[in-house]
Amino acid sequence: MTTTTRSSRPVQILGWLSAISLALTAVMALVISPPDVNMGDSVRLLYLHVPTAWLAMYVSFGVTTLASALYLWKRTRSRFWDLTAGASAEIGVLFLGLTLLIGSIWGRITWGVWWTWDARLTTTAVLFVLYLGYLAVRKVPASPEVQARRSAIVAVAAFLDVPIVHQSVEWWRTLHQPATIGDERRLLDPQIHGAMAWTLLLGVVAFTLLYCWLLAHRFRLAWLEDRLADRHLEVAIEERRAEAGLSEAAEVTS
Amino acid sequence: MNDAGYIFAGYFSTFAILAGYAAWVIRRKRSLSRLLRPEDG
Amino acid sequence: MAFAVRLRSAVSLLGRFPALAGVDLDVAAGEIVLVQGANGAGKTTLLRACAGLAAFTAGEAEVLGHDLRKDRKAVRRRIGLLGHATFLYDDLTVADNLQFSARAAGADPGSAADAMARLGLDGRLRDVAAGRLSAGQRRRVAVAAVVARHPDLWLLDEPHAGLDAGGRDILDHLVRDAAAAGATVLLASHELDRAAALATRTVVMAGGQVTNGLLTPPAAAKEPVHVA
Amino acid sequence: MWRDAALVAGKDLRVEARSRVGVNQVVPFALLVLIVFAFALDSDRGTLASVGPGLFWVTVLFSGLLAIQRSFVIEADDDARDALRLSGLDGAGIFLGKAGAVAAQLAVLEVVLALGVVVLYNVHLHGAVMLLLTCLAATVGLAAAGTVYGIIAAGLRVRDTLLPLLVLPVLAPVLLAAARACEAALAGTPSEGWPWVRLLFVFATIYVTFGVVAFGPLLEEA
Repeated sequence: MTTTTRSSRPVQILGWLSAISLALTAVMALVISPPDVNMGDSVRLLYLHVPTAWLAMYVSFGVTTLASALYLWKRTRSRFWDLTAGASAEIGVLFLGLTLLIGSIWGRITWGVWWTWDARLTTTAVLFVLYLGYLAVRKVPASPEVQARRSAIVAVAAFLDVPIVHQSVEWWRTLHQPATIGDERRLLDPQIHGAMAWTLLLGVVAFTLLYCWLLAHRFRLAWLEDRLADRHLEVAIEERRAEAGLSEAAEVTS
Repeated sequence: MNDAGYIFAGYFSTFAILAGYAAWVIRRKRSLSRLLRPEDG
Repeated sequence: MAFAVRLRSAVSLLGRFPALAGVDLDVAAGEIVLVQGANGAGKTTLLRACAGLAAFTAGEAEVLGHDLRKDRKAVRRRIGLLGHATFLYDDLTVADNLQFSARAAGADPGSAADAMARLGLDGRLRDVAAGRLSAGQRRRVAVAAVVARHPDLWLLDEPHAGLDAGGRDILDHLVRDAAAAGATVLLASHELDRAAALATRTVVMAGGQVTNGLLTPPAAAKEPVHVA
Repeated sequence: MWRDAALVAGKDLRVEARSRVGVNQVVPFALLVLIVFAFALDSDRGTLASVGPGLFWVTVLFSGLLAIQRSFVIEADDDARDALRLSGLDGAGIFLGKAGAVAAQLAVLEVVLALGVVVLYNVHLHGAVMLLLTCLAATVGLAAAGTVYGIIAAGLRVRDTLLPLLVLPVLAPVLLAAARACEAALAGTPSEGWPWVRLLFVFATIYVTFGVVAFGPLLEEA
């Protein structure tokens, strides 16, 4: 890879595609699609809510888990996977934060409260904190290998917890409170209005493109940071060797 | 449109946050690229 | 020749600082090697890295026949490190501390009592909590904890510091006995007269490297240093 | 592995027995929390009895955090990992030993706390089998997950804040499940409680296994 300032061609195209599709989604969601029979106009928020949730929980954290596992497996161990895991988790946390924000506004409109201990809200919140913890671990300074291995193990541990969190919260709510009405799951029902389904589909595509574009850039940023650290290390080793007056013996290959 | 305030606030904040994040990543990336470039070619 | 320690261009980082910046060092089994050098030359990191506490991130590092870059655990039971910290549990008695140290290393239970006897700890101090000991007494217990492990490689970082005259004599005696029995000793000390008298060879460290660490002629030392 | 585990657990418990930090500080702290809750929630006994199981497990959770932090603070150096690594003990053994010692301390604490809840909150104990199984599984799960994150945080300057951040979301299902299972047992509706008990056992199994596998690598990293 070279370190030119501009992105590569495919990434640029990806950027434009995601920008266009996001704009289209906004137009479809806010102007073209009709209000829902039950939910009214608040359904328009779900065109953001559902895609960000899907991308954060399944795609972003899925990629983080997979990349972490690949890092831990000796045969495929490489810095590439570690950087990918970190970049993807950061975007995932961002998207999940947006999911909570939009969900909260939607809840304010629909239920009259900003927050309710609904099963999925609770799971999402726990997941959000779980991966915030993962990002915190990544920020603890250490040598690169140590940091990578530690982060990968934390990512796998977090992933193991997800089904348990999900199951426990699901039971908790179904045992103690009737299921919420106006569930957004209904949106995925094929019977719903055509324009609504298309808008939702477009939203998912748009956010997926955006995720890929952000991931490419965020990965590259992490890779550059890594390179810079390596560069500093090479300099530090040369300086250290010079302390002993042995610098000419140090044929440092970089 | 009912609840237009909430809905527009939701859309606005979402896109603002995403744009802010993307701008942060790209700005930082560019400055690092410039730092690294002299020896990398 | 059987090497207890064999390092080639070995690099070890403290955080992002290269404490060891390409060390070449051979230590044959049974040697007592004194590592000399100014403060900050890398002596402590060298000993810690040989004990597997600091990682070697580049170069070759072989200790007691194991590649430390691949497996740092393998050598631990066969190593005794006397560092700046004493690694004692303040709430446990001297006897319990030594017992734990010996059993963790897989040494037989009698060796703890034996070590106490050799360092003169088997009297009143035996049942005193380590946290109540004076600094000098703690050092003695720390030495005993190393002795109780029957290590094949002794890594002694400033072992004489903080010991009284009697303790120093005992320590020197123990080190000579161990080397005579085939153990290897790597020793960093500022008490040069005493340490030089004890050592069979002296190497010098500066800038995270060892200037005269190789036993073989310099042909092998021509290898380039690999970094990162 | 088992030999090393017994050695570490024995050592940790002996340190606790000698230092009496648990008896002198953690147990009074836990009882104090029960009393503080009573102040905060209006000492109307009906309220306290109904939220008793939840308060009990919140208290256990926070005391558990203290126990885990302490489990690594007692290691004989500033960097707890140095002493453990130098000992030459097997990573899985150290994990089982430390988690076992934490679990044993928590079990004692739970007995004291249970007495506190019965006396102070006027809770009547029912469904002893379910209560015991819940305590067993929840304690093992808490100790195992906590110990895994304890070693990650040990030796870091930020450990006191990092550990709760990492471990509390992971333990959220344990808190939820244990509180619900106890509620079901006390209410005499065991059929509602068994799924929770099963979930606790699954959690404990997963994290004990994970700890046995991952503790070695986590300990080794410099």
